[in-house]
Order: sequence, then C-alpha cells, then structure tokens
Amino acid sequence: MDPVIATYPDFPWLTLLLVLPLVGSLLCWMHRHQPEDCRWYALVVTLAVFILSVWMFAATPQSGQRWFLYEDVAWIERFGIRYTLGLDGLSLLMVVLTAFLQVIAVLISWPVKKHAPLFFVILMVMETGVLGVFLALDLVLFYIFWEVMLIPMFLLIGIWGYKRRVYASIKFFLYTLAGSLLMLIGIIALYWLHGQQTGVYTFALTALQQTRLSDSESFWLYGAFLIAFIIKVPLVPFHTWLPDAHTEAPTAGSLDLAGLLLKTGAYAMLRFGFSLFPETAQKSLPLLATLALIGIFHAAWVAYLQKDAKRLIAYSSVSHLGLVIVGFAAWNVTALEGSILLMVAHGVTTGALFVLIAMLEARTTTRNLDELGGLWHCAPALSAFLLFFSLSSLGLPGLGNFAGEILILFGTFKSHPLWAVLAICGVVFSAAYTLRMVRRTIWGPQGKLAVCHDLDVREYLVLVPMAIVLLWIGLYPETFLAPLHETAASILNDTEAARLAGGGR
Amino acid sequence: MSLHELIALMPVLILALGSTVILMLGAWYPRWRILLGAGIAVALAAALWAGVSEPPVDEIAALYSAGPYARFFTVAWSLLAALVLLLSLRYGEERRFDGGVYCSLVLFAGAGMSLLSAASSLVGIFLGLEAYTLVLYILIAFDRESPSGAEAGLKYLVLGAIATGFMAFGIGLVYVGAGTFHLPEAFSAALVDGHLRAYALLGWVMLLVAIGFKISLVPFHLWTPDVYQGAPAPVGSLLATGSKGAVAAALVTLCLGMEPYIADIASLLWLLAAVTMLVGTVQALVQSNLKRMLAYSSVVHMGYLLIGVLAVGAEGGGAVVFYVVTYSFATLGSFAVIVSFSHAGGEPQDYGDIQGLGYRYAFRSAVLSVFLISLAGLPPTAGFIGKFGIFAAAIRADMLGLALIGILASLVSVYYYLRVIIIMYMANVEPNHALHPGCRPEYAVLFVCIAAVFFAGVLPGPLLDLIGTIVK
Amino acid sequence: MIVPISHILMVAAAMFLMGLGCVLARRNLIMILIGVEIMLNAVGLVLVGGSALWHRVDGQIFVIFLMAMTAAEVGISLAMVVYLRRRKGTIDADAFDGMKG
Amino acid sequence: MATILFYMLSAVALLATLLCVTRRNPVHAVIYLVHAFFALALIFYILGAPLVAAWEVIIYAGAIMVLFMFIIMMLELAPSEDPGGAGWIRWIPVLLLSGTLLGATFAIIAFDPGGADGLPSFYASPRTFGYALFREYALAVEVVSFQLLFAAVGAFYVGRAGKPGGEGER
Amino acid sequence: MNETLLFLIPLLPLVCGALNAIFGMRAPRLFAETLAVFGVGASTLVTLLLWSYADGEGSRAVLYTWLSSGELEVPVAILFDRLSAPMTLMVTGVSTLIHLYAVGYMAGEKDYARFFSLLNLFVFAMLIIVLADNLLLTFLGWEGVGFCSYGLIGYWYGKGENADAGRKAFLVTRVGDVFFGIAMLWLFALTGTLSISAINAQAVQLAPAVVTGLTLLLLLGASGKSAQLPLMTWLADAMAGPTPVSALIHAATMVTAGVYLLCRMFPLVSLSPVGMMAIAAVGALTAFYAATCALAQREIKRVLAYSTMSQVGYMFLAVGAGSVAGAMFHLLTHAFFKALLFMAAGCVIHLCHEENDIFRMGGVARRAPFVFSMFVAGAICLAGVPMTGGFYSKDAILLAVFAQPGLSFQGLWLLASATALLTAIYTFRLLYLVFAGEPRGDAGHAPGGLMRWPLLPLALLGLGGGILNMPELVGGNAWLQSYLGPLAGVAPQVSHAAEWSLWGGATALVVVGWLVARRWYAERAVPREGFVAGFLLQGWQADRLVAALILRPFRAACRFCCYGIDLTVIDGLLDGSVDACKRLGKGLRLVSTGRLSTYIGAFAWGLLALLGWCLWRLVSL
Repeated sequence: MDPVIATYPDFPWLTLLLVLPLVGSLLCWMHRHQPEDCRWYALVVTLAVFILSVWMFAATPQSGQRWFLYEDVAWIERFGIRYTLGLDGLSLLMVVLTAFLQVIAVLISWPVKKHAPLFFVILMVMETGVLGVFLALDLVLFYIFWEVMLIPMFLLIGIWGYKRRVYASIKFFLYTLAGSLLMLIGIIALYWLHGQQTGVYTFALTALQQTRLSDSESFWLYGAFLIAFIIKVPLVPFHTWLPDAHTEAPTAGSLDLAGLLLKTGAYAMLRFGFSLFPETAQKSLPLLATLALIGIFHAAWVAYLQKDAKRLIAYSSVSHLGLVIVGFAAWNVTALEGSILLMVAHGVTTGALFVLIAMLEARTTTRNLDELGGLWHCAPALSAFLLFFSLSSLGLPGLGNFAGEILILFGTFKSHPLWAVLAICGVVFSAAYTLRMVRRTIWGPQGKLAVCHDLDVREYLVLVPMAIVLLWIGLYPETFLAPLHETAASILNDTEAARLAGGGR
Repeated sequence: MSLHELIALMPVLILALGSTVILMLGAWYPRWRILLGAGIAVALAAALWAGVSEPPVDEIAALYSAGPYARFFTVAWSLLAALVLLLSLRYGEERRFDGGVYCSLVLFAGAGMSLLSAASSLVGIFLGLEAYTLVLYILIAFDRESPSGAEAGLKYLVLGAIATGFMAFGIGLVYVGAGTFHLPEAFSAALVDGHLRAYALLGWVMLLVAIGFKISLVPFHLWTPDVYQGAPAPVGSLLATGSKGAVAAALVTLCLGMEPYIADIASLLWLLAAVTMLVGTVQALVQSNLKRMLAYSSVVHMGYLLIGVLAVGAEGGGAVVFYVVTYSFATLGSFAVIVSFSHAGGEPQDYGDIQGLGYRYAFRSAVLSVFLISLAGLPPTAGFIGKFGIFAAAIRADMLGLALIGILASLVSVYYYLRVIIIMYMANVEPNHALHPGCRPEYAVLFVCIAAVFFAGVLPGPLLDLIGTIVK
Repeated sequence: MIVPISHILMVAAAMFLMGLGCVLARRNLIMILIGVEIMLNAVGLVLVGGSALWHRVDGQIFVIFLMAMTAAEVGISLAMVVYLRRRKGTIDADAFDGMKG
Repeated sequence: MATILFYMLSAVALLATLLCVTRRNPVHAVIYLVHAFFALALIFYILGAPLVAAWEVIIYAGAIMVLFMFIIMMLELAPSEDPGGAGWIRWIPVLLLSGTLLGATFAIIAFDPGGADGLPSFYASPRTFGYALFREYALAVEVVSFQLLFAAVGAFYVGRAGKPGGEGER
Repeated sequence: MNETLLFLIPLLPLVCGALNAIFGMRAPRLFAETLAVFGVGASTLVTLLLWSYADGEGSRAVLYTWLSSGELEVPVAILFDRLSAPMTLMVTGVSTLIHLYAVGYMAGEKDYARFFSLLNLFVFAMLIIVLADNLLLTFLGWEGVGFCSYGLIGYWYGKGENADAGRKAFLVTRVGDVFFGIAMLWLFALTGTLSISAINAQAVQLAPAVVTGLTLLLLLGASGKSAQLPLMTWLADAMAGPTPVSALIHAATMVTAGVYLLCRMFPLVSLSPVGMMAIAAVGALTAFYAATCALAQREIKRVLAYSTMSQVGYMFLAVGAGSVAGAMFHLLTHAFFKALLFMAAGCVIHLCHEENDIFRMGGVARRAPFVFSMFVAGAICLAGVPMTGGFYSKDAILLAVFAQPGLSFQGLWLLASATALLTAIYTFRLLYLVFAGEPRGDAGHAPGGLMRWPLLPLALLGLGGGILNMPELVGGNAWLQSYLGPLAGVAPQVSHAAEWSLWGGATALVVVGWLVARRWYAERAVPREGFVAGFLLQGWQADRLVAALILRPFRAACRFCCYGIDLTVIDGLLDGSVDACKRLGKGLRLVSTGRLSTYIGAFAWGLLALLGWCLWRLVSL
C-alpha cells in the first residue's frame, strides 16, 4: 500500500518516531519566549508523529514478518545493552494510540497559559518515553523509557494540577518507582543468570527468553517484574495512586495517564512478563485473574461513591483495566486480542471522558457531582458527547469498548467460564456508576453554571475524531484486529514454545 | 628517585609546584582573576600531561602507582580543581578571597587527591589523605566573614584530626601484622590460615573509622551536613566530590588487593553500607536546607559505593569508579548552581530561598533538577547508569539483600530530591529575594556538568570501557 | 629485648584510648587537641614496635612523617583556635553549634 | 633489664597520660604530657629507635608542647575551663565507654596468634634510617614538606588578624 | 434485488436518527419531524416490498464481518423469515403511527431533535433484535433499545425523578442482559457459533441439563427486557417518559423483545421441560402480579404499564406452554391495542391538563367522544371482550396452557384465568374513572389531528386483530399458526367442546369483571385506602424489597470498599509508612546536635560497634 516504508525498511523509522517529539520539545524550548508558537510546534510535531504512525499502520502489516520494523544497534557494549526497537502488531496499535492521543492532548491543552512552553516540552518528552516503552526490545532500554515517562508525568501533575497536586504527583512517582526498581533488580538478576548459563551477557528480550530458570528463581524474578506492571496497570490493591493522580492531573495529564501510561503496564506484562517467564506466568494467571476480578468489582463499587467526576472515571479505569487483565489471564487468542482492543478503546474512551470533564469544569467551575446537573440545557452537544463516551465506557455494543470486552468474555469463557461470568457481572456496576455520573452532570435540575456556551470548533476537533475512532472500533474492529492476529498468535506460540522448551530440561 | 619516576610524577608535580608558584605570585601580584586563571591553567596542564603522556614506570617510589587507574584519577581531580577554581571566580572575588592562597590550596588539594587515588602503599594513602585534608581545613574556613565557615572548619578540623589518629593507628596495626606498608602485601602478608590475623582486622576497623569519617559513613557522618552548610559552596563542591571520590578510589585499591579474602571484612562493610544507606536516607528526608540535603544524600551515595566496593570481585571496582564520576558531576553541578545563585550577602540554601525558582531562573533550575534526578538515579542521566552498575555488581556478587536495601533507600531518596524540584516548580510563590543572575564561568561549569551527566547517561559506553580497562 | 609485641600494642592501645577519652570528655579545644596528640603518640609506639618486630625501618620512618603531620596539623589547629577565640571569645567546643539538624 | 625498664616506662607514660587527661588546668596537662613523652621517648630508644626517640623529645616535647603552652598563655586561659566544674559525673559514661573499648581492643589483640612473640633486638642506626628516609621515602619527604608549607600558609592565613586580603587584591 | 436490501429496514431509521442527532437542532423543525417519520415509514414500506423474502426458509443477508478472532466469527447477518417478518412489519408499522402521533404530541417541546433521533434509533435497535441472525447482533439491539429507552424515559430530564426512572430501567434491564450475555457466551463455547439458526439446529445435541441452564439464563435475560418477575420493577417508573415513548417502547415493542427472543430460540428452549415450566410460571405469576397491581394504581399510565406487564406475562405463558404462535399472536394484537391505549391515554392527559391521576379525571367521554371511542376500543381488547383481537389472542394462550398436561399447568391456567378476571376489573375501572361521571379537574386542550388520526388504524387493527389467527372453531384459518409453520411451536390439541367452554368461561369472567368494576367505581370516585390497596399500589412493595435486599447492601459494600479499604487500609498504610520515615528522620535529627562532643561520641560508639563486630568475627572463626 505504501511504497516508502516498504522500500526502505532499513531506514530507522522507529528512531525517527522517537526523535521527532524530542526535536519538537527542543524547538519548543528554544522558542519558549513565544508561547503561542510553542503549541503550534507541538501540534505539528505530534501530528507528524501521528501521520507517521498511521503510515506505518497502513504500510507494514503486509510484510508478514514477526517484526514489521526492527532496529538493532549496539549501545553500551560493556553491559551488553543494545538499542533494539521492534514494531509488531501489538506495538503498532499502541504506537498509533499514543500518537493519536498525544495530538488530542496538545489540542486540549491549547488554552494552557501557565508556563505553556514547558508544558508542551514535557508533553512531547513524555511521548518519546511512551513510544519508547512500546518499541523497546532490550530490557534496559525498555526500563529507561519506562522511567523516562515518569518525570514528565510527575511534573505535569505537580505543576499544572489541582489542589492536592503535590501529594498526588509524589504518590504517583514513588508508587510506580517502587515497582520499577524491583523490576530493575529482576532485570539485572536475569541478565547474570543468562550470562552464567550461556556466557553471553545481554539484555535482549529474545535471548533472555531462552534462560533456564529454576522454579524459585523464576518465581522471584517474575514477581519482581509483575509488581512493576501490576502497579502501573494498576490492579487492586496497588491502585490507590491512580485516583489521586487522575484527579489532580491537568486534562492532558489525565488523558495520557489513562490512555497511555496504564497501557504500558498491561503491554509490558504481555511483552516482557509473560514471555520471559512463561511457566511461572502460566501459574500466576489465576492470581492475576483473581486480582483483576476483585479489581473490577472493587473499583466499580468505589467509583459509585465518588463525588469528583474525575475520580469516578479514574476508578472506572481501574475496573476496565481489570477486565483487560482477565483477558490476558484467559490466555487465548480471542481474549488476548480483545484485551488489546479494549486497551485501545479504553484509552480513547476514558481520555475523552477526562477531556469532557475538563470542558464541563471550564463551564461550571466544579467537578463535584453534587453541584452539577442539567447541563444538556445549555450545552447539548457537550452533553451528547459525554453521553456517547459514557455509553462506550459502560460497554454499549457498537461502540469501542464493547468490541474489546466481548472478545475478552468469549475468550475467557472458553477456558474459565467462572471468570467470564464474574467479569460480565461487572458490567452492571459499570453501568451503575457511569449512569450515575451522567445523571448528575447532564440530566437533572440545573446545577452550578458559570458560563453557558456549547462546544467551540477546537473542542469539536478534539471530540469528533475520538468519537469516530470509537465507532470505528465498535463497528468495524477488523481494521485494528487485522495487524493483531499474527502478533497475538505469535505471542502465544512463542510463550508456549518457551514453556515447552523450559519444561524439557 | 629516578628520572623516570619523576616523569611519571609530573602531573602531581605540576600541581604542587604550580601551587607554590602561584602562592608566591599571589604575594607580589595579588590579582584575583589572573591568579585564578593561572591556577586553572596549571590544573589543565596537569590533566593534559596525565592524560596524554604514558608514564615510563608502573610505580613511583613504591608509594604511588603510575598505572592507568592513577592517571585516570589524576586527570579527574585536576579537572575538578580547574572546575572548582572556575566556579570560585565570582564567588571569591565578591568575598575578597586571597587569590594566591586560595588558588594554591585548591591546586594542592587536587594534588593530594591525585596522590591518594594513586596510592599503592599505606604510607601513600596516609600522606595523600593528610595532604588534602590539611588543605581542606583551611579552605572550609576560608571565608573569614562567615561565622558558619569558622564553625564548619572547627568541626572538620577536630574530627579530621581524630580520624587521622585512627588512620595512623590502623596503618600501624596492619604494619605490625604484615611488616610492610605496600599494597596488597600489607594484607596478604597478614594472613593466618587464609584469614586476616587479628592485628590486621583491628587495623581494618581503625582504618574504617577514618575512612568512614572521610566519606561519611554512618555513624561517622554527623559532621557532613554542618560542614557542607558552613563551607563556601565551591569548597563544598570539592569536599563533596573529590575528597570523597579520592578516598573511594583508595578504598577500591585497598579492597581490590584483598579480593580473595575480602569475605573477612565483608560482613562489616555490609552492615556499614546498610546502615549508611538507611540512616542517611531517613535523615535527608527531613532536611530543609539544600546543602544539608545534599550532604545527607552524599551519605547515602557513599552507602551505594560501599556496595560496589563489597562486590569488588564482580566488577564492583569499575562500578565504583563510574559511580564516583557520575556522582561527582551531579554533585558538583548542584553546588555550582548554588554558587551561581549566591551573591556577596550569602548563599541560597534554605528551601525558602529557592521557592518558585523554576520560572524565574529557568535554565539553572532545570539544570539543578537534572542533577538531582541524576543523583536520584533515574534515566536518562548518568546517575542511572552508575546505580545500574552498582546494583549489577551487587547482584552478581549475590548480595541481593544489600541490593534490596539500596533499592529501598533510593526509592525513599527520590522523595527528597523531588522535594527540591517541587519547591522550585510547584510552589506558587516567588523567591524570597532576588538571586544572582550568575556569570559566564559558572555557566561554563554548569554546561560541563550537564553535558557530562547526559553524556554518561545516554552514551556511557566509552567511559565504561575506559574504566573497565583501568580497573583490573 | 623480650617484650611481647602484644604488650606493646596494649600499652599503645591504652594510651590511644586515653587520648580518645580525653577528646570525648573535654570541651576545651586545647584539651581536645592534646587528646589528639596523645592518640598520635600512641600510634608512634605501635609503629616503632612493628618496626622492631619486623626489623625494618619503615615503621620508624612513618613515625617521622607522623610527627611532621602532627606538627602541621597542630599549627593549623592552634591558629584556628586563636581565630575562633578572636571571633567568638570562647574555646569551648560545644559553643559552636550554630548548624545542626 | 630492658624488659623491666619497658614496663616501668610504660607505667610512667600511661600514668602521666592519665594525669594529663584529667587535669583541669591546661598548663598542668601539658606538663604531664611532656612527662609522658619523655617516657615514650625512652621506650622508643629501648625498642631500637634512637632517632625517633630524639625527635620525640625535640619535636613533640620541645616544639609542639611549647607551642601549646604558648597558645595557652597567649589566650590567657583560665585554669577552670569546664563551666561549673561539671565534676566527675561527665566522666562516668566516658570512662565506661573507654573501658569497654579498651577491653575489646585488648581482647582482639590477645586473639592474635603472634602476640606472644618476643621482640628480637633491633637497632636502626641513624645511617640506615637516613638512607631509607632519603632514598626509599624521598618522595614522601617531599610530600610532607609540601604539607608543612601549606600548613604554614594556612596557619598564617587563618591566624592573621584583621580583614582578609589586602587592598591591592583586586 | 438481493438480500442485502433487507438491511435497508433497520438502516433507514438508523440513518435518519443519526442525521437528526447531528443536524436536527440546526435544521428547521419540520425537517427533523419529517426525517423521523420518513425513517420509519420508509422502513415499513421496504418491509412490505421485501415481504416475499420471508417465504420458505426465509432469507439471510450478511453485510460484513463484525468481529473475527480465533474461532470467533461474528458476521453482521440478518434473518428475514416467517417469524421475524410479521414482527418487523408490526414494529415498523406501529412505529410509523406512533411517530406521527409523536409529532403532534411533542409539538410544544423545544428539544425535539433528541427525541426524534432517539426514537428512530430505538426503532433501529428494535429491528436489529428482530432481524438479527446472530446472538451478538441481537445483543447489540438488545442493549441499544435499553439505551434508547433510558434516554427517552428521562427525556424530561429537568425533573430528577424522570432521569432516575430512565436509569433504573437501564440498570434493571442490564441485569437481565448479563444473563443473556452469559447464555450467549455459553452457547458459543458449546456450539462454536453465534448464529441463531445454527444454534437452533444444533440444540438437540446439547445435554438436557445444559439446555435447562441455558433456558433459564435466556429466561432471566428476557425477563429483564420484558419486565417480568423478578426484574419487573422498572416498567411502572418508566412511565415518566413522554406518552409516545410509553406507547412505542413500553407497550408495543421493547417489552415484547423478551418474548420474541424466547420464540426465536424456541427450538432450543423447548428442549427443556423444566425451562418451559419456568417460563410459563414466570409468565403466569407476572400476569397475576401485575394485574393485581393495576387494580390499585392511580395514574392512568401506570395502570396501563402494569397491564402491559401482565399481558406480556401471558405471552411468556404461551411460550412456556409451547405455543409460539399464541405468543406471537398475542404479541401482535397487544401491540396494537396497547399502543392505542397509551396514545389515547396521552390524549386524555392532554385533555385533563397534564393530569395523570385517574381519580381527578372523569367525564372525558363527553368532552372528547373520539378519544373515548378509541380508548374503549383498546380497553375491550384488553379486557378480552369477545370478538376483539385481544379476546382471541388471550384465549389462544389460555387454550394452549389448558392443553398442556400436568397439574402445574392446570394451576397456571387457573391463575391465568383469575388474571383475566382481574384484567377485566381494572380495565373497566379505568374506563369508569376516566370517562364516566363529571369532570373533576381542569380542562386541558384538545389533541390535534396528528394525535388523533393515528389512533384509528390501531383501533381497527386491535379490534380486528383476531383475523390474524382466527381459530378454526369459528371458521378461521389460523393464518399465523400456519404461516409460522415449523416455527409456530406446538398447536394445542383440545376438543371443540372444551374450547367452547373455555370461551364461555372467559366471556363470563369479562362480564363479572365489568360488573365488579361497575359496582365499585361507577358512582364512587374515591381511591381506596388501606393496607391491601397501599400494598398493591406500591407494586407489592417490590421497590422497597429491592432497596433492602440489594441496594442497601450494595451501598454498604461500596462504602466499605471506598472508606474501609482504599482510604483506610491501603492509603493508610502508604501514608503511614511515609509518616513513619519522616518521624524517624525527625528522631534522628536529635542526634545531629551540632555539638562536637556528640559527633565525637558517635565516633566512639561507632568504634565500639566495629570492635564488637571484630570480636564476633574472631570468635566465630
């Protein structure tokens, strides 16, 4: 379909993807005395990244290889660290999602006045970090990107957040760092074990997959990795950083947090956690499913009580991500693809909800559900969008989330009917809290209101694409599933093969 | 002493003789800037010589090594002296420092550190250590206008003198046990049944007291915040980086020599490292003064270093050296930011002084944040690679427990580093009073440090390879 | 000469620790410095003992260096004492506690 | 004979040190310390280090202690330096601590298998000493000399009265 | 022409609804109204044009593959066969009339675009339920109607209760949806397909216990949507919506979706005797329950709502008794007359100045004879007056139940007959209270033409609906029964005598009911007080029961999770450890006194520790 990428597969396209935002942030920083220009730079750069990613999306799935694009350069040879990037269907979807949401983030942050240049610089640095996480295939490289995401997010929450922003940002940072430091230990330990066995000291994912581990080694190492991912996803009981971070973050921050950062946890679990320790991972699936199921209900119930709309949506994220993890735990193609699809859809849905809450807050000066109400009266379009995205969030068929959820449920039911039954019961609660939010915001008697105007052009520009994407996913998910089929199958097969190889010793 | 040895000694000689010349020059021609320029030139010349010329001998007078390890540190400390002098340019001028004395003292401190790092004998260690310690006594109290300077000088002096006593006692005991001062024979000759004999062990204990004082291991660390706080910031930077780095280098030499039987003292070092990391972290947590925070943070960092020292058999030596470099650049940079903000009236140290700094002094705040992030050990800065190396060595040496304590400490430590960033960027208040806009030499130092921090963080390969070749 | 080396070390250790005790107990800066002198002298005894034990002069030479160092240190220390006394009017070590925490 | 002398001298040295440590008046303390140094110098002599013994007397007793005395006189220190006399209470923890430390040190020293070795007689003649000092350790001598130089500079800088730096400094 | 054209039937309302949603408020009002009516009207026409596709086995059309992953392959497929075709025609036809009526009814509303767009979307979703040949697609429609119902019930969102009623409807039906969903998952796991026809074909191979389980799950799913026990509480509250909505969604179409689903899955469902019994029992019990409740209601629409519930109960009973044809027959006639009743009730409410309470109406007959006659037409159908459509369809059901062997079915038959009596009573009660006597409240405005004329076709359809399945007893040809063919389920085999006696009995019940109502309400227009009346008025206190059994524990669980776990335990642990660190730091601060003596002391203590270690080391060697 596309000649350029296919013709020059050796061009470092992926590096280009990573470097573009950095260049953008540099440009921004250099022009920091013209904040107006900055956001244009940011918009252009994020759009460029988005176009490039869509280009890849259109061009690469035809290649039929395990990795559509692959780059591998020696980096820190002394430690055997390589600069290895790879793009397969899974990363492709995540990259496109990232690029898309980042454009939205820039658009939604258009009115930011406070230290605007810094804001956009941070936004773009974060984009590099997130993209890097989705592309890295060397454990240390991955870890570096994993941590690089944190600081921009920390600043985003801490500088542009709301009242308890400092608490929230620190909590976010320390919580996630706690997990990732453990993972670092795990990475290094795996590295030595592999080196001792083979004499090759490397952090390459593909090589480390071959490491033979005793049960206890594998248990502890996998545990170290898993903690990091679980915190990031997050699963109950490691989730309490999320509501605080979401509530206090500025809109773009919430958008990125929900849309991207949480996904990195689930992504990494799939890419690294399961494939490095296939046997232990298999054993851990019931545990993961249990946590995830508890999370689905726990988060939904807690969400039901929230007064702050953002907090409510934050908890809904926890609940939805629980379903994603249930899909992982079911460990078959259908559930896996469903989980990945749900990750994308959830990113857009939840992101859009945060965006809408921000728009709503701009008009009402509050997010307190007790004070809101009757918004339809003066902002019908905004309310309609809120309703639309809420419906997607509660899993109305035909919209994005449903496609993922139902695949997860079908897949899960086949292997673990009970999990699926429990998971589907969560649907009622997700409807309960979502409708509660809708009821308190757009319906009911007129609540607090500062200015009464409906969406403007920029806001339409933000919301309409997101709505289209959700409808697309909901009605014709094949577009997004097609690149996944091969990848999901190979993830399962690779892991299975590794498990069998490990079992043969 | 042969001519070859003298040639091998040349960089130190350049520093020492240069410092005497500048001392005398200062008496007759007391132009601050010119003297400082001359000092920088001398330091750079020494660094250049050490870096370029291949020494004709391996060891000088059985006291100091002339190997690549020694050369590496000679270059490092000479450059450090140059940077510190550059950093002092405006600082000292505003405080009317005596140019000749100051400059020569800093240069001689550089020489002493180089000697200490190069030492291959206990005598060499003693002399090198004393050489720059003596100089630091004066430098800490160099600002005679500042009351806290005098206090800091006193504290460092008294404790330093006591530490000297311990050092000498330890060396004496080791000597009694082995009959030689030369390394590594001083330990290998003191073996009984493959273990260190009691005299040598006692000697180690005494040595560790002294070393613990110098690199601020708990419980010998209490002076650190006070002295950092009271000392002039450029001197503080020297104190926090070179003074500790040189001792760490010597410690690596000591331990590298006794690699086969380091198990004899491993449990002690383990305990010291653990206690140091934990106590330092917790104490840093409640500081509200930038320099004191940096002091406690340096305590914690020395704890990490000790992990590397313990794992000396598992490439820990290289990790320690790399860590020293990364830590030094970040710390030097942090002090440089303080220097650049300070004016004749004083230094901004208190968190109240740096509130909301981030937007008014964008570059320096950003740079300080990067240094702190590097100290916290987060990528993509040098600190991460440093910490990575240390933990990698620790895990390879099967010290998972210590690695976990280190992880815990660095997790908590992130809190106090971030706190500074929070205060700079997330407080909605303007700084209490106007801070100095800084001058070019200070910016130059900042640029050097930031470049180093990023370079060693993103492309650490060359430096790691270099260090790998010098530490065997 | 038939003194066991351990006895020499014990004497030295006793002296060293007396010095340390002096440093610990006294607040007068002069006395603290005197305590340090005692400690360093004890070290001298150790070194001379070691020198005699191994029949090598290194130990004695080290004592010379030690003395020189001590002299240098005492010079600076006493100058500092004078300076502090001039600044603050006291040589009570604990009077200098402006920085803490 | 020498053995007995050693123990006697040790006893004298330790006693003098103890007295020195416990004196209130720094002048007295210095005097006792000089005693201790003399005893120590004799021990050095017995142990075969005549040159060190000589320097002990010359440098320590002669120069350093005089310097101390000089400073004490110069600062006109009153005999009672501890405010309120403080009494012996303050010494108790110090005594306990020092005693424990001493016990531990002794125990460790006693642990060494070579501890009972008698010292064979050894005598380092000034010639041997000098050769070693200026051949093997010539570099060390240089380093020490530099240190002394900077100590002098430092002492001068710190100790000098008036404002630091001259008018012509800039 | 090809089968794909069948997609026009659902897509026309969808497109019109979407257009209305996007442009409705920007375009002139007439545009929105025309678009809405056009959407359903065109859909009706298309249905009629493509009617022949339903012949034989029916036609199946696939648009594209919706989801495919692993073994899962979900096409967007519709099945236009003899079961779905009449249903489609009913849905589109009744919808068209109701849309026309709605144009008149909503004439004063400003926010019309939302209304018409949702109404069109509803029709789309309903048609998807009807036409889908794929359970997942059915599910799409299933949830879609739920959402539209939610939006329309809460149309007048300004009053919180309305919005709450919508939410309640959505949530309660969603509980049912969960069971439907589970059944769907299970079916896929068992058969590897989601196609309804394929599943029905494979149903015989399934284990009986499994089929029973599936049937019960489907029953629960259907109960949610059709407001059957135990998920019936939402329907009465749903009357908060505009009357056309009640007519369309809560009388004619959506509430019958459950019945339709069971009919669709009849080949599967019928394999489980237990399941069939359960369906019948649920139907009969709901019919009785709702009829009793209807006796005591005070609001005209609530009476109708309960009566709907009751009538849908009959349909369930029919399915349970194995008579798909009976169920569909009653479904169709009920759709006509109940839509008619609601629309007429809407007119009455307009006439009585937006008054809902029947005890404050009265005398409407004289003021609006047309509306009265229409309402009476509907009412006699509902009451089951002989020769009306309702009579035939209801009695077909009673007959089917009667024909079933077994004591339990006899019991259900009795219950159903009693319900018939109750139905007659509350229907005539309504007639007397609303239309007879003197006006008791303010007079409102007369409904316009658009509100009146759509009633007429419905009245005719309702009264003459019997023709659809006229029993052979009176010379009919049982058209529906034969049209449905194999889909019709079992035809009841009863003797003519029994059939006649049943009719006689039914007629007697209607008469008795009329007499009772006349005696109680012809003169007296005071609501009954007392425990029983209150109990029935509150729908047997079902709401309170739900609140006590489910909502209160749910809230308690929420509070426990939020305050008990998240804020207290987890955050408490985290913040507590941070505090502990800081407190420790403050404690250690006391050590750094700034005094030299302390620092030297630390040296000594440190030395002691090191010496202690040294001793330990030597001893342990």
